[in-house]
Amino acid sequence: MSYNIPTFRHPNLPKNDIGYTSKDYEGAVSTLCAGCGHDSISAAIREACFEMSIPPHRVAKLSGIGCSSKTPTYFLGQSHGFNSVHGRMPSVATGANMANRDLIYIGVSGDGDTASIGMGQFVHAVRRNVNMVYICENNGVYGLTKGQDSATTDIGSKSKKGEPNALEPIDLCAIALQLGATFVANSFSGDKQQLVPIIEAAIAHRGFAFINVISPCVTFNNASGSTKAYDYMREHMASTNTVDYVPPATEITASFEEGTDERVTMHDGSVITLHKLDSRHDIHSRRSALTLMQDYKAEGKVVTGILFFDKNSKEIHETMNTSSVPLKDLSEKELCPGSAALEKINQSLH
Amino acid sequence: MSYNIPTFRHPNLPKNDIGYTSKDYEGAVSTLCAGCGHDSISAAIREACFEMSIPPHRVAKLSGIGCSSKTPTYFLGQSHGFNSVHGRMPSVATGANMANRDLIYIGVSGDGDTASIGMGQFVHAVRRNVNMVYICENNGVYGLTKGQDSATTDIGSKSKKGEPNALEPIDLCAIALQLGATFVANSFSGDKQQLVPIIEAAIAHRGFAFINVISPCVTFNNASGSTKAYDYMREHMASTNTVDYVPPATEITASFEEGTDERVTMHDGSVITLHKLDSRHDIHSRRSALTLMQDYKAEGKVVTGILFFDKNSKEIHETMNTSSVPLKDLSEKELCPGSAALEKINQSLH
Amino acid sequence: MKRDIVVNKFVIKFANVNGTGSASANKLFSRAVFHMGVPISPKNIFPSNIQGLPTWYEVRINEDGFLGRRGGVEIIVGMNPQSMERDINEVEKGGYFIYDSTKPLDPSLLRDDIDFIGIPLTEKCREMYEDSRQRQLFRNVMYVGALAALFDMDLGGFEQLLNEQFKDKPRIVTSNLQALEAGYKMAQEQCTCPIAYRIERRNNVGNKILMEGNNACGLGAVYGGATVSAWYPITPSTSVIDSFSKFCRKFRMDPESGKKNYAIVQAEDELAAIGMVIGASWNGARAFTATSGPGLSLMNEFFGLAYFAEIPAVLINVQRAGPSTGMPTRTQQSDILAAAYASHGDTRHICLYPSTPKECFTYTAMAFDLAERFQTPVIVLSDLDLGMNDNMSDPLEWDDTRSYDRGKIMTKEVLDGMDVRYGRYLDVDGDGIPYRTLPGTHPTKGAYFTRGTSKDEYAVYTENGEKYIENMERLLRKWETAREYVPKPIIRQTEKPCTVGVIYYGTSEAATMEALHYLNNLHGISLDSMGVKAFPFSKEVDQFIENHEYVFVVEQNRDAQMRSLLINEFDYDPERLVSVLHYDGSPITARFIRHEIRDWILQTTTSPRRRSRFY
Amino acid sequence: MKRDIVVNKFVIKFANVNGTGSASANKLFSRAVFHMGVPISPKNIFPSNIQGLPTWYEVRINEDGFLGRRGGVEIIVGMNPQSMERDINEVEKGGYFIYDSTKPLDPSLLRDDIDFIGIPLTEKCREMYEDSRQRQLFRNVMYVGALAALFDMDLGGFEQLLNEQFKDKPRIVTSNLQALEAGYKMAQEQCTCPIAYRIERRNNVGNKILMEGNNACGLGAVYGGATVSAWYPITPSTSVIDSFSKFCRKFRMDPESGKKNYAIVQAEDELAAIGMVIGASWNGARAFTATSGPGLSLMNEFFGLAYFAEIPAVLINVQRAGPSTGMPTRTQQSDILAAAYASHGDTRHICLYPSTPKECFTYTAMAFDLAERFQTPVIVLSDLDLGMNDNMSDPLEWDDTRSYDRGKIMTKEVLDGMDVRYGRYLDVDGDGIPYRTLPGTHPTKGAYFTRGTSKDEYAVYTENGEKYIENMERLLRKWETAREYVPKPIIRQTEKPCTVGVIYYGTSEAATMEALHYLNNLHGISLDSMGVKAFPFSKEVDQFIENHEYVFVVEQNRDAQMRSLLINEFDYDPERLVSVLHYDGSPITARFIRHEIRDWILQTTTSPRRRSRFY
Ligand SMILES: Cc1ncc(C[n+]2csc(CCOP(=O)(O)OP(=O)(O)O)c2C)c(N)n1
Ligand SMILES: Cc1ncc(C[n+]2csc(CCOP(=O)(O)OP(=O)(O)O)c2C)c(N)n1
Ligand code: SF4
Ligand code: SF4
Ligand SMILES: [Mg+2]
Ligand SMILES: [Mg+2]
Repeated sequence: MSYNIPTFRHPNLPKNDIGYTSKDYEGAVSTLCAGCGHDSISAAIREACFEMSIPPHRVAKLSGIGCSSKTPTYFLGQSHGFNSVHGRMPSVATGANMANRDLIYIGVSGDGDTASIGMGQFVHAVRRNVNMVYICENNGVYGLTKGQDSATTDIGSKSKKGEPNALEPIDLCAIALQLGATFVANSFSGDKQQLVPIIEAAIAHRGFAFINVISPCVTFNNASGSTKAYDYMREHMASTNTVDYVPPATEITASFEEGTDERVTMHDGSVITLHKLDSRHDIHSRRSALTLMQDYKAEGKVVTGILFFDKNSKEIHETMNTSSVPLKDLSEKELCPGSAALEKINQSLH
Repeated sequence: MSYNIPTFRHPNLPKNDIGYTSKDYEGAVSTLCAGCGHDSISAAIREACFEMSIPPHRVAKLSGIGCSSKTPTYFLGQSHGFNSVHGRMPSVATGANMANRDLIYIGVSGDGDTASIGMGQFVHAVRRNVNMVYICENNGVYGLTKGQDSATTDIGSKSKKGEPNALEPIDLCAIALQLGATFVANSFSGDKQQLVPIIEAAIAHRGFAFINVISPCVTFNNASGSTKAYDYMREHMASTNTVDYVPPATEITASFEEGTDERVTMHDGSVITLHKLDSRHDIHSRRSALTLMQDYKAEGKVVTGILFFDKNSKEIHETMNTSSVPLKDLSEKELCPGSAALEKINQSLH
Repeated sequence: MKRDIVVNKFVIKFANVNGTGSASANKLFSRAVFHMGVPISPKNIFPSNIQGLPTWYEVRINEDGFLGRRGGVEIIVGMNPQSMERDINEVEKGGYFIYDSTKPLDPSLLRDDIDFIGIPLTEKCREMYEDSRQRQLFRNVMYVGALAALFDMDLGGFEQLLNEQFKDKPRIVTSNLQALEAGYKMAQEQCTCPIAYRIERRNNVGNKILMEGNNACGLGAVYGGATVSAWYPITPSTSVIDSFSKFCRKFRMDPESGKKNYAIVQAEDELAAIGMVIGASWNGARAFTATSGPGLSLMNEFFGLAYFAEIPAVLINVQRAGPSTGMPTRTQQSDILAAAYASHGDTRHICLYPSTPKECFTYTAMAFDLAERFQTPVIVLSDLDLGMNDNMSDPLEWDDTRSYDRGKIMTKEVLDGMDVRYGRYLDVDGDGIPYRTLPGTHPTKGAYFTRGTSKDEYAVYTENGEKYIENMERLLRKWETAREYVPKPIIRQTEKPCTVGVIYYGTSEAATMEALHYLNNLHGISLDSMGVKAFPFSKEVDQFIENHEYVFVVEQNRDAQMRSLLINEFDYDPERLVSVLHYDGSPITARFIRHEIRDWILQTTTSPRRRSRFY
Repeated sequence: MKRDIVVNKFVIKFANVNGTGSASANKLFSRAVFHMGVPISPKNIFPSNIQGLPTWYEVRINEDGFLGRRGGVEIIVGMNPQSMERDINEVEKGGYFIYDSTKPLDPSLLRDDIDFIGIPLTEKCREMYEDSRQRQLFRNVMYVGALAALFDMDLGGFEQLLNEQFKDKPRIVTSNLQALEAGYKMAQEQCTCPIAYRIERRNNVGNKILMEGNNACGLGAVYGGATVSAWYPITPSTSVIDSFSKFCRKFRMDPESGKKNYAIVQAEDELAAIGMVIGASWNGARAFTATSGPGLSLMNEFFGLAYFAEIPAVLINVQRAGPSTGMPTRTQQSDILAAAYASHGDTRHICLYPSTPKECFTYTAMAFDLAERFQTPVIVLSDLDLGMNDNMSDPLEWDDTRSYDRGKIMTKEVLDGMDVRYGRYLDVDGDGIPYRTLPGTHPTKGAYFTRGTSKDEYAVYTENGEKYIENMERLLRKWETAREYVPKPIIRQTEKPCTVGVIYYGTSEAATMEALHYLNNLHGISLDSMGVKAFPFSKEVDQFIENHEYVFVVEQNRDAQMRSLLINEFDYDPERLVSVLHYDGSPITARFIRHEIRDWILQTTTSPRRRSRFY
């Protein structure tokens, strides 16, 4: 399928391999609070898609409800978007993916949308290994409803309301790993260098790619007592690795150091170079990933980076052996058995 | 509160400390298939309650929908029971517990009821550490709807329908541990010796006590290819420990071996003696429990026994600091501020 | 007892224990009758349980082709000690009770106004078979053999059926035949055969078929072009998906690649199931789910989204007795309002009400056209009686010349040629239906953002009151347009003009037709009738009510839900709509309808209005 | 421009950017007016967003005490450039537009039929304050000061309010006063004060209070004895729980132990919230939840369970504009049907429709009595307008002599004395209400199994049709009993007998009352009126309709939902119920109602039936 280049051009802006400029990846103007972490994530998504030369219209953006779930309006204006209902984006994305396996699916959700009302659907989307990127913009608070603690709020953490949270937080990365997720990363909206290539790797991954991004809510959960605040993250964030993403058929310039570095070729031919900052950790071992997280937690650190991925991941269409032609594109001829076949059935029932 | 002994007696049956016989713990006659694992679990619950001398009416039985969820009718006929809606027992049990912290709550569910439709509520009941026993009668199949695979069916496992299951199973014990559950055990309906004391320990535990019991469905999932079949379990089950339960203020006769054995006094004064069969495992370490499970899984074994429990568990009422008098027993005097206070409020709004 | 000979006009009921394999034997009997050219309508009355509880199989045999439930039973085959007493009491005066005489009958149960026929089935099985399972299974086949003798049927028909059923399993055929013959012989030797009730060959079934409604729905989805099905198991809808997957394996495996031209996802619950259907439909596939009451309740929020964001979605709702978990294995028509107005806010949804397997097939296929044409949910409201029982029906039909109506979808070409701004919710044609685009269609045109919040014609979020109203009124225009597309009612007029009519829908059809027939023949009351097939109601429905002084509305629910829907839609004076309600969970009977209408008409002293309260 | 002086009778609207702290300044203004003894009704019109979008605050000042929205605005304080244009155009002829003249107005926006008053607020703030947040905040206080001068109010009242509000924060008080005075001075120096619109002290608010309905609901739950609250955040219901927890901290901390005599659980979603409420109520506590449309949809399955298993449950449903996510920060009365018939199968639920904060308080407390008396869900249907705006109301009342009606609960003592078998669903008293027992009550008596499946009088599972019908009919008897317990309608008769009536409910009350007043004074049309307060409808509702030739039904939804409910319940001829529908998300106005009714009455040529279609 060929894409004709958008008509409006910005001659002086740099173009990517398919001739698009960064402008082509923009969306509507954000209506979020100035300084909201979510806006940085939108920017990172724009940058990733630009660098990967993805035609915007080959992307479908899906979300639930929340400030985070509003963000798909703010990137990739040429993509179809679906702001569904609260906590149910995973099912809508799964259905969309079933209908057309050829698009790139980017799901955006929040910690309330995912860890509370959406927990059941999240678990099962992971389990099915639906081929999509799932970004949880995790601010440890219900932003749009004005500041209630969420299920990812740490014990003792204080939001603007000032009451320390009493309940165990849900660690979405750990749960995803436990459920057999094939790509799991943790990041911080304030660290674009790390976030952009992680998103690129996630898009390149075949299967369910989960990225938990700590994304501070400046209005309701950025106080000093909060473990999801900018300051807290800057002090406690520790990356296990940094990532370089190189598109398919591009010369790899990124430096490579034996031992600490690792190069992985994704199924689409792109190459990821991981600079390991923590030698203990084997990115291909689920177990190592879980241990790593427990260790850092014990040290009071928030570990970020790509925690795990499975090179042999089989996404849901492979498991189900569905047609390689998108189901939505099958013709009536292929779908309808016709009257002759029906006659036979009538016979058998007579 | 004093309980007068039931009027109907069975002189020749042995009595427990409060003068009840095993008959007093029976329920209606089971309508499940002959040989259904669930019936053995009901028997184990009856036995545990008898041995612990629990007055049946101090127990509330709750369940969702399914063959497993029917079973509360088949034990403790003198207890109130609540067969709610599919997958939502955790919320109903949580509410019931909020209203009256003094009763013993036994929740019974199935793998469909818990791991599919009920996943979200299960996760959050664990997270809140609701003071209850939660038994998942896990047969890896939807029994009542006649044999569809469930979310706990292992990859490759074959039910009566004969098609091997393709998706990752959800390991409920591992998820519970990951979520911070304070008591987690795995068992087999065919092993009463192990199951009864585990249920007793679970009842004695203060907080959310999760027991996953493999409970074969003879009608739809007991075929040779099934990993939830009687034969399979008999071959692959490996216990990490066996348990002795001794009621409060009773002389402890159970043998005790230094090193391999451990004695734990529960908050109600009862004592549990654990005979460790696997020295590697520290029952008080969440991490050790997770590792243990991974090791056994790697060896193709199903590990059973008490996998973890937290002696310092704080159940939800403690966390919330609610009245020690059950909320349902507070009088109108204590609850209603009255007209004088209302007058003041009117003033402040004028 | 002296009796007239009754041929091909009686009701026989089998009382069994569930999980003992009686179903297939009973089915063998009814199919044999059907193959003799005699119309039948079998009804399974089974418990919400897997093994050990009472279950019944009631077969109405009627050469005149009345296929609704009649009410009353002449012959009971009582194989279940648990239910023996009430089974014996249920037999109509002058009927027969057939039982296993291996154990003698408790004398206290005897009645002198019916005949008892005892056959020592178990005893016979003990001598014929070693293993206990076989004894259990073949006991059932044996009583079928005995019936053949008692009703004077020849075993040839049975043999033929067995041969068809077990083509490549000759050993099964012979063993079954053995049992059949053994039963046949026992009856001949030990009873006076034939009895007063007989079954004779006729030619009254024509090219009719015998099919479960759910099976027809599943097939309809295949013909309708459904490629994505997401579902969660629930009685009585599960077999819709079983059927869909069966026919997909047959018709939808790509010959070259061996890959599937369909996807069936067993969802984690009904919220997820409908969410997947909406996601797939939004993305251009034809998708559906199937459920029953509790599932419908759980889908409420998503229905509101699909209505307001205008996304196609097809649901097969096979109704069972509510409220709540209710009676999962009993039938009812009690989700009419819950389906029509599903979700909070001002919403309404297209509903179809099939009465026969043929309509199950046709309407399910049609549902996808309607859903895409109107970009909205379409609910096919079947029920347990239609869905899980073998229903006699006209053969299924498919017109190869017709092609799918995908509705208003803009292709890349159309978008290329467009020089005005594309508006997802613009009412370009004045019929209230806007044009949609599918994700991935065009690099620079036609992209929009789908949301459940209010928006303007260009799908831009707005909280502007006028925009909101315009959009809500357009949805009403769309609704009016739908009125002309949905299936029209079936109206039957009596010769002479008549001022009273009867309205029915779904599975109340057959019993109503029969009731009308006898009201005419026995009581000289002849009435017009209308079978309502869809919501929104088409003009003809309006006309029919307009043209009659008053109409009876026959339904299988407590609260007269269809009656409410008719009044809400057309503002008719409720006085003119008189309810006939049957809702005990068993299929409505012709006798009940006939008596209700007769009594009403013969003593309408008080005003219909007041009296309608009692109905 | 020559004008008459208008005192205490006009509408002023503030246009701001949300998240800039304008709310408290605007509230300060309206409370000051209220404290001068002049009735007000403020309405917040805010976006579904946290920061940066347009938000409005409309205050109606009316010394005659008409508190509904009137329609039209005389004065706009335009502080938001984004909305400047439409704000200017919204001012009624002869009105004023007050703006920040630091930047000059775009001349193209000028109108010559209104006056423009520019005050250089920002400039002033720049010179007075360093920090930008302060500049932003105090600019708001400053224009309030300016208004004081323009309306000829003295600043004393403001000072008093500030002192009350910030008792122990004198520094805040002074800084606010500074800003107020600065604004006041600027206005006096730069404008001709006072303008034609004035606010003078009156004594017309008596002992009335100013309160948000949600605050009253939360307090009502405390007084009603609720101990368990499970909820999930959703606009506009969230503040119900905020209020409940605020008052619990005040009234429900055990003095000795310091422990909580209440429990509030933030659930994971609405299904869990209602599940917890049902579990707690089943176990003997008074429990409730609060939500809005989407949550109500998600609670459907559980509502069916509570109806059929007969478990008390209280829901405060604060309605917002639907369908789906709709307009989360706009008001509507569009969950009427969704609430009344929630869930599949034949179900119906008790609903209460408060119109004022006082009713919010009283009905919420009453809801627990009704829920326990009838062992069924009770839904209090408030809306965003009532719940989230300061509404003037009669003071709240509580009768200390009354005590909670816990309904029919069997105590241990009663059970001890009982010699017959206890039947959970036995209709002992013939009123359809059975006796329940609470878990843990008695060691050997009264235990039963609660289920959503059908059961006999002894709570034993049954699939028996007669038992099912008996139970369903008892539920209808219970419903009839409820009719007599729920609050009666408020009926106002005109002196001379009158054949036409007006029905309203909830937040349509005030505007309807005003419309009727002017219909009488301006058009000589005087009509009877009835405020419906509850479903099921009591006999008086039936009578009122019976006694009038036709009645108008005023509602804030598209599909005339209350009208449908009335017709379904009483079988009235729809011709006699004429809809007056306002549903753009803003509170209904007196003008709209008056015009609709006047036009109807003055030219009722065609039959009401046909015309009612357009309404
Ligand atoms: C069914 C339903 N319940 C509740 C809401 C109200 N609601 C909107 S967003 C939200 C939570 C948002 O939290 P999160 O997902 O963390 O997003 P954030 O705003 O923090 O980015 C809630 C409860 C809703 N829209 N729908
Ligand atoms: C909302 C809803 N959806 C579906 C069903 C149908 N249903 C009844 S039981 C069941 C699954 C039972 O599986 P499980 O929990 O494993 O119990 P088991 O019968 O295997 O013991 C289902 C899907 C239902 N009752 N309610
Ligand atoms: S409220 Fe919080 S999450 Fe929402 S936009 Fe503002 S900063 Fe972001
Ligand atoms: S179907 Fe399976 S789970 Fe259900 S009762 Fe029978 S054996 Fe047990
Ligand atoms: Mg959040
Ligand atoms: Mg199961």
